[in-house]
Amino acid sequence: MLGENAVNVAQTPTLARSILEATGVDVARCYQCGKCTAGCPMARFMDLMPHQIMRLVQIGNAAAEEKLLACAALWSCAGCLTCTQRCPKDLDPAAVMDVLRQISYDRSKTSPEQKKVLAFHRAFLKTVESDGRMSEFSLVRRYKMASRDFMSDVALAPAMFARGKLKFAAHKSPGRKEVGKIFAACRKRGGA
Amino acid sequence: MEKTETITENARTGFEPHIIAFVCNWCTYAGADLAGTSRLQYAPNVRIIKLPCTGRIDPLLVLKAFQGGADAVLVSGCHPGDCHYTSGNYHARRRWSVFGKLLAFAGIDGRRLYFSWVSAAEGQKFADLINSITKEVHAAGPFDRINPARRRA
Amino acid sequence: MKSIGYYPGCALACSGIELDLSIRELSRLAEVELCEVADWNCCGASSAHSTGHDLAVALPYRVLALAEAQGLTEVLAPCASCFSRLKGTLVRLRRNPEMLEKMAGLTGRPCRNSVAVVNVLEYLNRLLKDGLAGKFTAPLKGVKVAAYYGCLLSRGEDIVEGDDAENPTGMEAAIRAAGCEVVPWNFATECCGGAFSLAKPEAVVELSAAILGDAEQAGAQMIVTGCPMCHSNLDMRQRAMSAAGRRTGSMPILYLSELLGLAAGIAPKAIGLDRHFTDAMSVAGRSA
Amino acid sequence: MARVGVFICHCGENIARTVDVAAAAAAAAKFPGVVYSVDYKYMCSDPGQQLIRKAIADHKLTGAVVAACSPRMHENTFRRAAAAAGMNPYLLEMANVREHCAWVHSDRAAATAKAIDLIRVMVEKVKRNRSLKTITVPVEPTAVVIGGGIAGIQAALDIAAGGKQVVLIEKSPSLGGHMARLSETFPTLDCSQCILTPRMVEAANHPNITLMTSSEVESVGGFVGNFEVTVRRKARYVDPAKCTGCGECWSKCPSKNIPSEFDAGLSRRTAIYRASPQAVPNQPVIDAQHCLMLTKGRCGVCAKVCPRGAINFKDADELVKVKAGAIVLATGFELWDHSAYGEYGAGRIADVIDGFAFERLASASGPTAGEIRRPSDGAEPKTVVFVQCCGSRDEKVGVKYCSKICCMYTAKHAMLYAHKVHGGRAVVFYMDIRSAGKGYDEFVRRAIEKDGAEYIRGRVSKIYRRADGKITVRGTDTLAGMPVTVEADMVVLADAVTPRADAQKLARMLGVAYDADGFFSEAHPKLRPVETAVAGVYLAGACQAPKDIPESVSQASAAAAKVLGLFSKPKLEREPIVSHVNRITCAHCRACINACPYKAIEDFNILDRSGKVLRTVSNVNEGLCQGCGTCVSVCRSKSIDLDGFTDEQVYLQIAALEPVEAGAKTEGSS
Repeated sequence: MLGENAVNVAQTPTLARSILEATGVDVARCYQCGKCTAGCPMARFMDLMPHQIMRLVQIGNAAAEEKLLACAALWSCAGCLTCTQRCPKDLDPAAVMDVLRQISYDRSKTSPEQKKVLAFHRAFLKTVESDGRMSEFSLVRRYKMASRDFMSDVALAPAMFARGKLKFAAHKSPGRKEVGKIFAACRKRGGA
Repeated sequence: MEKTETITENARTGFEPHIIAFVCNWCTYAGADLAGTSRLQYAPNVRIIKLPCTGRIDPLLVLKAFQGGADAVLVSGCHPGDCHYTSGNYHARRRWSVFGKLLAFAGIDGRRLYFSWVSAAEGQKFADLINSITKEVHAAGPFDRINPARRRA
Repeated sequence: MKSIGYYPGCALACSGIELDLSIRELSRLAEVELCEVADWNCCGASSAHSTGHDLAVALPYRVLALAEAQGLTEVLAPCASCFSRLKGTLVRLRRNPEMLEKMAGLTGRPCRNSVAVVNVLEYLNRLLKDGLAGKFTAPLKGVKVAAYYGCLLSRGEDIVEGDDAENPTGMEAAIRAAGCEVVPWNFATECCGGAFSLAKPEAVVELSAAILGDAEQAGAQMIVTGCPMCHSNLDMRQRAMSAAGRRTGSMPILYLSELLGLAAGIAPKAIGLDRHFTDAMSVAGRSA
Repeated sequence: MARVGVFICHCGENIARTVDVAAAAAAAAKFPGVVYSVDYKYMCSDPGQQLIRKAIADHKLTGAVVAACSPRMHENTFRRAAAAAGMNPYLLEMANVREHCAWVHSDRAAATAKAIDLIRVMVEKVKRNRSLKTITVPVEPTAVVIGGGIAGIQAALDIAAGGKQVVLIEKSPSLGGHMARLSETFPTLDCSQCILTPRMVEAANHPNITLMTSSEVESVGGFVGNFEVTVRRKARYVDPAKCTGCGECWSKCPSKNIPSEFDAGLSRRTAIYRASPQAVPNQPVIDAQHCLMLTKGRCGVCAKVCPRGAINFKDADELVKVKAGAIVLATGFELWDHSAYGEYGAGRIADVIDGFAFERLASASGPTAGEIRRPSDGAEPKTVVFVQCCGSRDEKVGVKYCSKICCMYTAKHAMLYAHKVHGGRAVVFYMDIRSAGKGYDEFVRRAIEKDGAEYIRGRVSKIYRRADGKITVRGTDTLAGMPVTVEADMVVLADAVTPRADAQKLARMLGVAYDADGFFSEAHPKLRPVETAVAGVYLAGACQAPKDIPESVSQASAAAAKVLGLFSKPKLEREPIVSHVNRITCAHCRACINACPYKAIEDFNILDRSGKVLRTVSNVNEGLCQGCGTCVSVCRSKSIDLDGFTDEQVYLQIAALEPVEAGAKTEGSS
């Protein structure tokens, strides 16, 4: 299935096509009822509403693409699937968000304001890549270095240590080297 | 297993099944019309012969069709109880129950004779029916028991 | 003695430790052996998912492959997030065999995709069906509970099976078995902000506060959940909620497995009740 | 020797696009017996028919095959043309190369080959057609109208006004259907009952109308002009001849807690009840499920108090046979059940109601005497949210089509609410406003601009009831691009319009087609909108598609006009397709007599001069024979045959289809 590599920058297909190939969702079928936006828990934190994202994919010109790939909304989607669950056209806006997010990431169009989320994901993946597993402490450490956001949640940390919910010792899997190889392999295929 | 072999063989010889459908004028013929007005696409292998009612369809017509080189025959009329002529299709069904033996005697594989009820409202059912029959006959291969002269491929 | 594969996942070693403890305790009580998937790796969670298709499949794939190689037929993934990643991958591979080969190549581990993945609700209901309820010695009589499913235990076609996505009931039998009362409320499947705990705490605080608020309005004394992400958002963030002026007071957030553990008379500390940020021990007091 | 002409129609592009008509014409020209073959753009057009008439004359044709659309479409057209040219109309046949070929195939070569086969088959048939004279049958000048809503009432009144008899069949105990439940009607806001009730009474009292309430169609036999409809008249347990509708019975009936269907469950009724005070006929019936006497065998209060002794607990269903020349279907619609929407409360929230419930609340004769009160606590709702497209245009959970009437009645609801609750807030969530119709858009604008309804474009995602009784509606304003949350006291869902659950059963009884959504199919979407493909069966109202009152009424009148047209002639011409017995070979085994569904075959004595019976044979009564041909296939001595479908003809049709590799015969004989 072509779609498994969401985007092939070599002959950049339209976003609608990439979405169709990656998820089987035909965005052209969206009739803009807005039920996705109506049910979206994160909508009030978004610069573009879910139904507007669907609309911009339909428009599909250069301006629309720029707007889409740089928008913060992509990084505000919690992936809760409420939109997908209730879409009267049986489309899958959540999956559309996933694909757009990956394209935005791969083409490095992600807006600076979203660096925090990106930083989180990067920190998370770095941790897994090196340790095979994720441990909150190394994650938080990496995240804070990357996001330069040192102050938030400092209050929580001690309490978490106290409750054994944060451990200094990184949580490593024996086969972490192998996991590292998987990361490398995926990177080669442009998938991650 | 054997089936799959014949399929591949037929793929080579480009065998196109020749299927004759005896349909009643009131239900199945109208159902086929509905398939048309709904633009439902189906295999072009079937040739319809219209009769007033399945009650008119004499077993001998079916034998004649096979003898005439049909690879399969479809007999289709109204649903039980919906017959335009109130009971024609019942008479038909009663006759067909004994007809099987006659077919076997004539050396015709009963599976090449299809029965179905398609009402005036069932355009989709008609299209699906024709497609599935064509597919099956494709797999089963040409029927040349009666007329060995007609070996294709 | 029965047995089932066990994939604790990363969270259960730290922030979700109570879930791990209570699951292990209940399994011991129900005489089910948990066979941990040796050398398991992180499922990638929403991070791999958000940034790379292949990686999002490859990481869970390796876990499934390991489990299969280990001779396991079923794997319990108590963390709702891990569950949806593993099950999602499994379903996807079932639909798309080329993907299976591709992954075998990518990870160097062949897999027939033969392992079934079980979530925490399915597992606990199974234990109850096999007679765990009979061992309940300390039911929490009359405690009003709001059953909270969140996203990952309610939505997702062919990932969460056999329950109504809009009005799920998968926890109710278990909660009643523990002697509690299930209160009807509106936010059972609302999102708590999920993985944004670090990156968008303001959103998490707002969404989680709304959930707590509705539970309170409905007269619930505690919220029961099955998801570590939901749990840490609802449990850890309550102080932040008050700070942000979103709500006052605190409401205990228990894992369903903790609730059952209490009903079974297991020592509160043994199931990690003392590790909560809200006063969960008070609940322990209620169990007779 | 046969001289057949073949006329192939392009049907504009419809046939020519997939079938190579020129090639087909060339091929047909080579068929044995074909002396003339031509293709033309529109065979049914006047020049097209002219072409046929001319060819018949010029080439002295003894038969003609028109390869075009389905015979259902234009057989009569072409047979009339043939007759005009002096050819017996039954010597012309049609090959269906549109519905059965061009429209269902895309491969041009295959489609062309099939078309040629279909033409060859009909050529073989037409060569053996006999000249026939049409048979005329008497028409029973009585119409059966199924459904007593506004459409059925209108059709019945118009037919009755035309001087013909009507039997009006209504399933429920009273006439009026849904319209009787409405408060006021758009776009004029005149009171529904004020305009409907007189019609109901008129229908009930009209000398030409026989009213059958609490009755359902059991089965339908026969054919146009001569249907036989069997009606089940359900037990009512009240003798209409004796009952005066005084009301003693229902005022005393002890089982009082049955949700009223008429009031959409907003009020309670007794077990012996009238649908409403305006019910027609204005006599009660007993609801057997809830009557203590009929369920538990004790009570009988109504019988005791009835001054006329009209109560009869022994009453039972009876089957009534009705002879009719035509049938009008007016079975109407029902509302989609919104409990399928879990996100809208799965139908479990008392103050989330459907449109009919709101109509009853707004109706002066309703349970609240026209005051808007919410069901849960009878409080006056200060904020009401109206949700359009509930189930409509939702291919996942609901129906894929637009229910058409909701935009208008929702605007009406918002308006009525504004008029009744001053300072009340009406919020309408809509996807599109479809208000095409005389005075319709002005009406919607009035609701917005004069009566201050807040229209918000966007679909609602979640509706839930908070512990404090407020109902939270989570929607969106797609135009402003933001989510919207409204705290409401009551919510009205504009549920989709769907066909009656039992409509398809009725359709199958009649052989009437219905579409994927279950609505009855008209014979032609544009040119025959009130007829069905079954001769003598017509459509009126929402059983064909969602319709508002004006549309239902106009279609009903159109159907009535069709019925009166059919009844305008005492006799009906019928295809003379009947069987004939060969008296010389008939062995009188009586197989045909036993098989004939119409008792159309009788004994016939062949006498000598002295009047002595020589032999007895079978004989077909042409008046009764419907031409099904069952007799032909049961005849052991092949002594009986059916016009147009003789054994010889069918055998030749089959032979005409022999694959070329084998059928050297077909080519050879040319």
